[in-house]
Amino acid sequence: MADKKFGAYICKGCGIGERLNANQLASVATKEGKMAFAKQHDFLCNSEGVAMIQADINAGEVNHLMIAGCSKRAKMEAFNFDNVVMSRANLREGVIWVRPDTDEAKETTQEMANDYIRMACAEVRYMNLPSSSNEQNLTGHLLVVGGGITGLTSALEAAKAGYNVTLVEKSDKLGGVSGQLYKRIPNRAPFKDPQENSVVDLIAKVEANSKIKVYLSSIVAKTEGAPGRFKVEIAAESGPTTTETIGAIVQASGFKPYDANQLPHLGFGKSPDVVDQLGLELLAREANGGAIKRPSDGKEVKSVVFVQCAGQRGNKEGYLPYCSGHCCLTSVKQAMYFKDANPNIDTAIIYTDLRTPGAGGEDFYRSGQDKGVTFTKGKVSEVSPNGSNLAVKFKDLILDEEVNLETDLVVLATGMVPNSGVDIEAIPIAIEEVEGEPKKPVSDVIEFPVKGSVLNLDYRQGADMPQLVHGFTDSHFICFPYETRRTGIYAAGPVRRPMDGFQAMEDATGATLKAIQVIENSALGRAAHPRSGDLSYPKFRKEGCTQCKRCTVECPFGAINEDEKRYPFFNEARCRRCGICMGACPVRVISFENYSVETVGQAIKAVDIPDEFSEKPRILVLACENDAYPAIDMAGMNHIEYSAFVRIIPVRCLGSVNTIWITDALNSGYDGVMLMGCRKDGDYQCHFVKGSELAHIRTSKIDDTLKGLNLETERVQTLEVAITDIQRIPQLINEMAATIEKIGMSPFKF
Amino acid sequence: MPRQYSFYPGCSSQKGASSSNYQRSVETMCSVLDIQLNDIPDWNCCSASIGYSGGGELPRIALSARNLALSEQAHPDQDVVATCAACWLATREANERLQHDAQIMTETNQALAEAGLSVKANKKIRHMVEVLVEDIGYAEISSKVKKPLEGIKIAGYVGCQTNRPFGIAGESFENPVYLDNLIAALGADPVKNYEKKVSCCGGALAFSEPEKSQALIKDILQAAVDNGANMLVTPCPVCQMNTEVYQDQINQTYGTNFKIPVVYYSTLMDIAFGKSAKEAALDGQIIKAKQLEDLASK
Amino acid sequence: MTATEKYRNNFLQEVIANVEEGEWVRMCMQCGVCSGSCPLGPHWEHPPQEIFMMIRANKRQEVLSSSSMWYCTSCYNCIARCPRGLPITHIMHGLAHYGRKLGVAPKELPTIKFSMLFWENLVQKGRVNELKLGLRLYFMNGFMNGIKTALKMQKIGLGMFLTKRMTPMEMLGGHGCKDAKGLQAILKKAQQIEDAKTVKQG
Amino acid sequence: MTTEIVATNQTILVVGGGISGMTAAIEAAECGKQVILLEKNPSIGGRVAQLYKYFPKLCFPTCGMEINTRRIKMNRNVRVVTMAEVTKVTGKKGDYSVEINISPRYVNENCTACGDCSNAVSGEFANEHNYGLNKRKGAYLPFAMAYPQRYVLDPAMIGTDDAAKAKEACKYNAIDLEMQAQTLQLKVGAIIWATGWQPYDANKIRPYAYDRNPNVITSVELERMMDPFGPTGGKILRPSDGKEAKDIAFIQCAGSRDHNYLKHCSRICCMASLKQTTYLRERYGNEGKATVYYIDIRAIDRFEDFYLKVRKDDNINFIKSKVANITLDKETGNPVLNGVNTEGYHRYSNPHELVVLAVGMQPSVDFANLSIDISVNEHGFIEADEESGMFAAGCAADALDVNRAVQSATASTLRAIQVINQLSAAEA
Repeated sequence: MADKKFGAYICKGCGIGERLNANQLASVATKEGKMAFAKQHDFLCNSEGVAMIQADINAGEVNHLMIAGCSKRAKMEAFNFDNVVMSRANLREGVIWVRPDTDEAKETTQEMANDYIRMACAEVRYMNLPSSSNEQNLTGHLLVVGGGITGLTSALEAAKAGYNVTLVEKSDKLGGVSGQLYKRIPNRAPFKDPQENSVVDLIAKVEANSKIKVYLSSIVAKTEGAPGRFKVEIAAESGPTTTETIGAIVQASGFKPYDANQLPHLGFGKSPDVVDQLGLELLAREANGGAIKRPSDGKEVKSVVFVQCAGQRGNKEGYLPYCSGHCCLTSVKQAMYFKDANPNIDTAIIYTDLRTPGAGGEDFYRSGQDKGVTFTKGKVSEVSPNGSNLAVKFKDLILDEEVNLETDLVVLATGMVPNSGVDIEAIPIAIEEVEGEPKKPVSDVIEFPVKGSVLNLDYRQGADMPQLVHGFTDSHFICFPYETRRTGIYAAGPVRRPMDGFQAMEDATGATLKAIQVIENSALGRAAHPRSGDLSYPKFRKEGCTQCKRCTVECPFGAINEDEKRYPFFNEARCRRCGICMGACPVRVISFENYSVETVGQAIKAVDIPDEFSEKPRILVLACENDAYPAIDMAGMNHIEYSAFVRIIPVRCLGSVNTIWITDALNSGYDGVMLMGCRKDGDYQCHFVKGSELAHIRTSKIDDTLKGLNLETERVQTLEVAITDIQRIPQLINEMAATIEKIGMSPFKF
Repeated sequence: MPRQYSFYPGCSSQKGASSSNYQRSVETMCSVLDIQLNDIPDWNCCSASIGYSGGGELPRIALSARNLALSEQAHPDQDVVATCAACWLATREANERLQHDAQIMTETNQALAEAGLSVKANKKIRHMVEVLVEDIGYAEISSKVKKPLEGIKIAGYVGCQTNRPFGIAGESFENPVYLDNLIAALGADPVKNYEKKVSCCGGALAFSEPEKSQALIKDILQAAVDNGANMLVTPCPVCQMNTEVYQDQINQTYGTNFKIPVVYYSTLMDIAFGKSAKEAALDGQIIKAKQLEDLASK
Repeated sequence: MTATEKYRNNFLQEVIANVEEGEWVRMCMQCGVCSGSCPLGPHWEHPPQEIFMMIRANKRQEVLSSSSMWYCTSCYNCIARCPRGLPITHIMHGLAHYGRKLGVAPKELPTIKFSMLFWENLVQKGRVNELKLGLRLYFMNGFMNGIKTALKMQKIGLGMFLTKRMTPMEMLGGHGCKDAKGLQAILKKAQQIEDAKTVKQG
Repeated sequence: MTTEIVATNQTILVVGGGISGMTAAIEAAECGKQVILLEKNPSIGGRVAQLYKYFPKLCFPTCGMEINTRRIKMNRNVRVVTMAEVTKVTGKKGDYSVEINISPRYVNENCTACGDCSNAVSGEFANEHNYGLNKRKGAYLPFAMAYPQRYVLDPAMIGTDDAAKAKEACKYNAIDLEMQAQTLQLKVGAIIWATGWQPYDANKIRPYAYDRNPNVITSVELERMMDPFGPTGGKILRPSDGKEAKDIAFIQCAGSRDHNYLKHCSRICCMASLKQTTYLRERYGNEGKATVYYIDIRAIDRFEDFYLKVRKDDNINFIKSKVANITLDKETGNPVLNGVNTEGYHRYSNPHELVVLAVGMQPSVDFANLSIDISVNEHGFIEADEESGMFAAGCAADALDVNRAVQSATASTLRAIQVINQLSAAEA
């Protein structure tokens, strides 16, 4: 880009003009902030004001803008200019709306505003327009791992949208578990009867589709690269391996049924007439609408008992702690297999909570009752062979009595166990160098394919996606179900969360959209969620790097590998632009063009620090821009006052905070520093998963630094706040101000 | 031209029977409102909701079907109207089963054929209150008021069977307000949100399970008294009888001292319409409705 | 009941075939709103929702011989509130009738006696004769009890006489349909048709 | 002033600006597609903007809302049109003509959200954002996070002195009292219906006396009460006497699974109530007491973890029972719940300080009564249709929790994109 041309625009609207001395602000911008000019405007965000700025840009007057007015969260659409960099000084929500309109307050309020001008000017001076990494290239080609109902759906939906698909299935045929079902739970009104199993058509459609290439009896032996340029090795059981270039990956590796042999007290293994739900599907397929016969002696089943939650929803040893979600509906469906063939067959479903949610679920339950299926709230304690029959011992919770009943067949509604591959958190890959030997990159150390791995990622942080709970590779975010921690790789179906076939199809369709989206965006160098569209990415100075590996280890998204010389290798399209690597780097060689150690560091230094005796302390707040900063903004909108001594800087994530900023701040005379990030525990709310947690760990070490400087440890606080802490944050700020008043001003003022 | 209805009086309304006073007050009311009730010739008992021990589904439906058949013969174009809640309910239930169940319709007609009858079940079965609310309307009723029942606080006791399962159109099962509206239309002061408005008095079980039923009746009376009611008004003979005649026994059992009149809406209307105590059948009150007698004699 | 009979649908099938509105029993989801809504509920040994469960558990004897259904006051609260739309009042009447018909219903229950009296009384003349019904009711538990009840009811009886809401004339003939014969024929036929439909058990 | 909207058969129309609609719109836009997002209210956000916390994480909906609004603000492919409703749709897959009505906001894009108009007026109106639990000014920003960040004038205020005062107070000529309702015709290629849900009208559930007993409230009302900026400043206060309620009953299936009201199961209510039981501990520590009256606890899949956690809390009791009715204890004003615990037949008559009805989910739009050719099941939810270019997202498709609604929205986005891509492929 041509040489930097700085210009300041100061809005006087919304009371800024009345409450502050705009001329003073302007002169601060030009004299101290080194802006070439500072234009004042009564109403900068209206079409005329915006047109003025655009005209300056077009005329080549300015390409680095400092806009002073409302918060950077306000009027984003208006102040949205191409090919320039911009910083914004928050004088409305950040100054006049949080300060009383009184004469005594006037001076400190003006000082506050002046500082924000200084900070914004400093920031923009050190910002650059993100330049392309030239790494991107478009590969409109999806890899789908798994040929069950989820994978088949994903492949078809992607093809329908015009993308090529490679589908890899480890077994010798498509269809997965769903393919083994006799019929399916209905997904259309009136939700009364089991529905024909459509997986067959699905398979036919996939096989007929010219955009879809299927590999059977094959696995993904190695995956390297990044969205838009994955190199995937597909190894066939028979030996040959193929390598394909892939844009994005949908992991539809499905589940395996819970091993019912762990339930001897429920008779499994003791009698062939105790089957699990999949076992019953087999019997139903054999009967094919006729009388279902029991395995032991081929006798037509006249009575059947379904035991819900078998080996599930319990903390017993070997039980699955979760509910598999589909089993109630599946048992209703299976009871119908019997009732539809012969209404006189006795079918009892023993449940504790009948879980048939939604419109279709409840209709199907009602239809089951209508067909004469008996539903009993009870707890089964034992199933045992009794002569040619089975004895079921259970407590009927409604009639409040222990019951022993005999039946021909027992079906155990057991749960789903996800095929998530290796648990990378459980077995961290050991790559510590052996004495004397030369350092090796990960890929040389690890043997691919890794035993039990689904994706065989050649990633610094392990071969598969991180798991969340109970072995599922789910997203932790309620509002962002597809946010995996491996950009461009999306889990779908029961590997993500227990679900039935139709939910899996819906899920596959959603995951496929995200895969397509990442392909389109990585091709333009645009970041994926949550900083969607961000064009900046980490630039690093190799010379300074000490190969400490902090960045490669701490990146929550496994974006950074190590090259053959053990230097970090940044994969742009895997990067989420959170800046956690920048915060991690002890030698500060990692930065973004528009967000760097300098942009923030200089803004901190730009603040005017009054001398020790002024009784005007300065408190620096580094606030997460996703939660803490919006909360502070809303405090402004609600006109909640807080100390005039505070100076707030939004950061991409608390994890991007480099401790140098804190030590610099203290050295340059700040009296206190507050770091505000998101909740960090198991229910973390950090949008970058580990950022807040890492920041807490890093700053926990700051105490020594403080002691070294002879400063009280209270001067630096690391806090968890939420976006709803609109009242709490001002309190925290004021408490900090009070603390400073108590322990006195910092001696480091020059 | 008076409004004409085919009328099903029911056993308890007969001369010398437990709600004969209801019958008399209704006749007076109808004369004022220009309603003509044409008795179903040779009507029979509907078995109320207690005959079920002896009578199964079909015989019980047949009972009401006979009345319907006779009504269709005598007054083919007229809706059937009943004043007794049980009569109305049993007849309407039978009517709807006949309409919605072809098999029951055929079987019932087979049975009726024994007496040379047949039923179509093609008319509405209505309670007198429906006639008042839907055909006459509160406005016309209040326009007929000569002696507003000022200063009398009345608890509208709707009870069960005029309210569930059918009820009066537009009313809710839990808090129907038509009696309150009627009371207001007559210039009296209805008890708002009377808690026991739709509670059960025990119905026919007042005979067979007196203690259990009287416990329910006690609560109904107590709630009315607590709300400062001077009297109860009801649209149902069983409710009326149960809440009126057992007050002495309840007082003995529970040490209470209830002596609160329970009148029919029709009696109330007659007095408001300026009719005499006799025409309003006030002489039928076991617990005298003093305020109404005074008003009548003014 | 043997283990092989438990939770079999035999009794449910019987109820569906022979009991008024019996086919609805299978639709109950055990929410208990009926049991909670019943005015005489506290006197029910088994509330409706439990009776439905017992039917599905094949507890024929316990259900048909239960006194519970006989405490139904026909208030229709259960019907009004049942989320599954079960005509519970009618099912209770139906079960009561069926149990009585099979002779397994508890003998000494006042409501059964009263209900039978009522029916016989109406069948006789086509209309209910309140006085006879009343008196027979008082004496249904034997003469001495009858006197007691009669005395207890004396005051009420008096009140009714005085207000002409009960008349001694009823003792001699009293009300009735002209065509009682025809009515009886109708009822006889209806009974035949119903009996013919009843599926024999055991 | 009339709204100019550019749309072609390459455009995707998303109807409804709740979490599902926002997701569908932004996901499509971030795939490079042109999107128009319609919202009938003055700001987007929908029901989730009225929630205090999400289950099972107990995190705050505004957190995700902030990210999504930022994505929308920065993405030029999305055009947000508020106070707009679809009145007619004709045409076919790939070629729809849509008629939309836009109600006047009386505030134009000059608005800086400075709040001067609001300060100038005095008249107050029921606050719909708080389900009418309190009042708001006639010139207002629906809530702090509202987007567009632009004030609104209540139509009932037009023609009053307040309206004049508001106009007077605005320095930026943002208030236009002459603004008229307008009808627009749009051409679009695909339509995503994300019209969402509304809480079932608790007045209709007569046995629970919501219409008669002030201390019977709904689950959505409790969410508003918990908001520190809500109608009770974050306190759980009894409407009857303003006392803090510490013993609270939760009634499940209030309007759901019931042929008298909604036949379907609304899915979310069990988890919503389990979530709300934790509010008591949050506010009162050990003094809070919750009782959940349920038929089946439907905490499916991973939600089971949350259920087990709640079950462990001794202050939270579970009773398997559909409550028969609610009466009033006149002395204390306590609602009294009457019914039978069907696990072994135990009668109860339990007084509680406050009752929360877990009200059901009803589709917001009655498609049966719109002139739109779309197949709807008996519960009012949209049925999938291979042939159509119209797709349901979120609670327009079924009763769904937020997570599933977003999944559904993301899936419907791909379906819409397929229509557009097939079209451009054919045209190319």
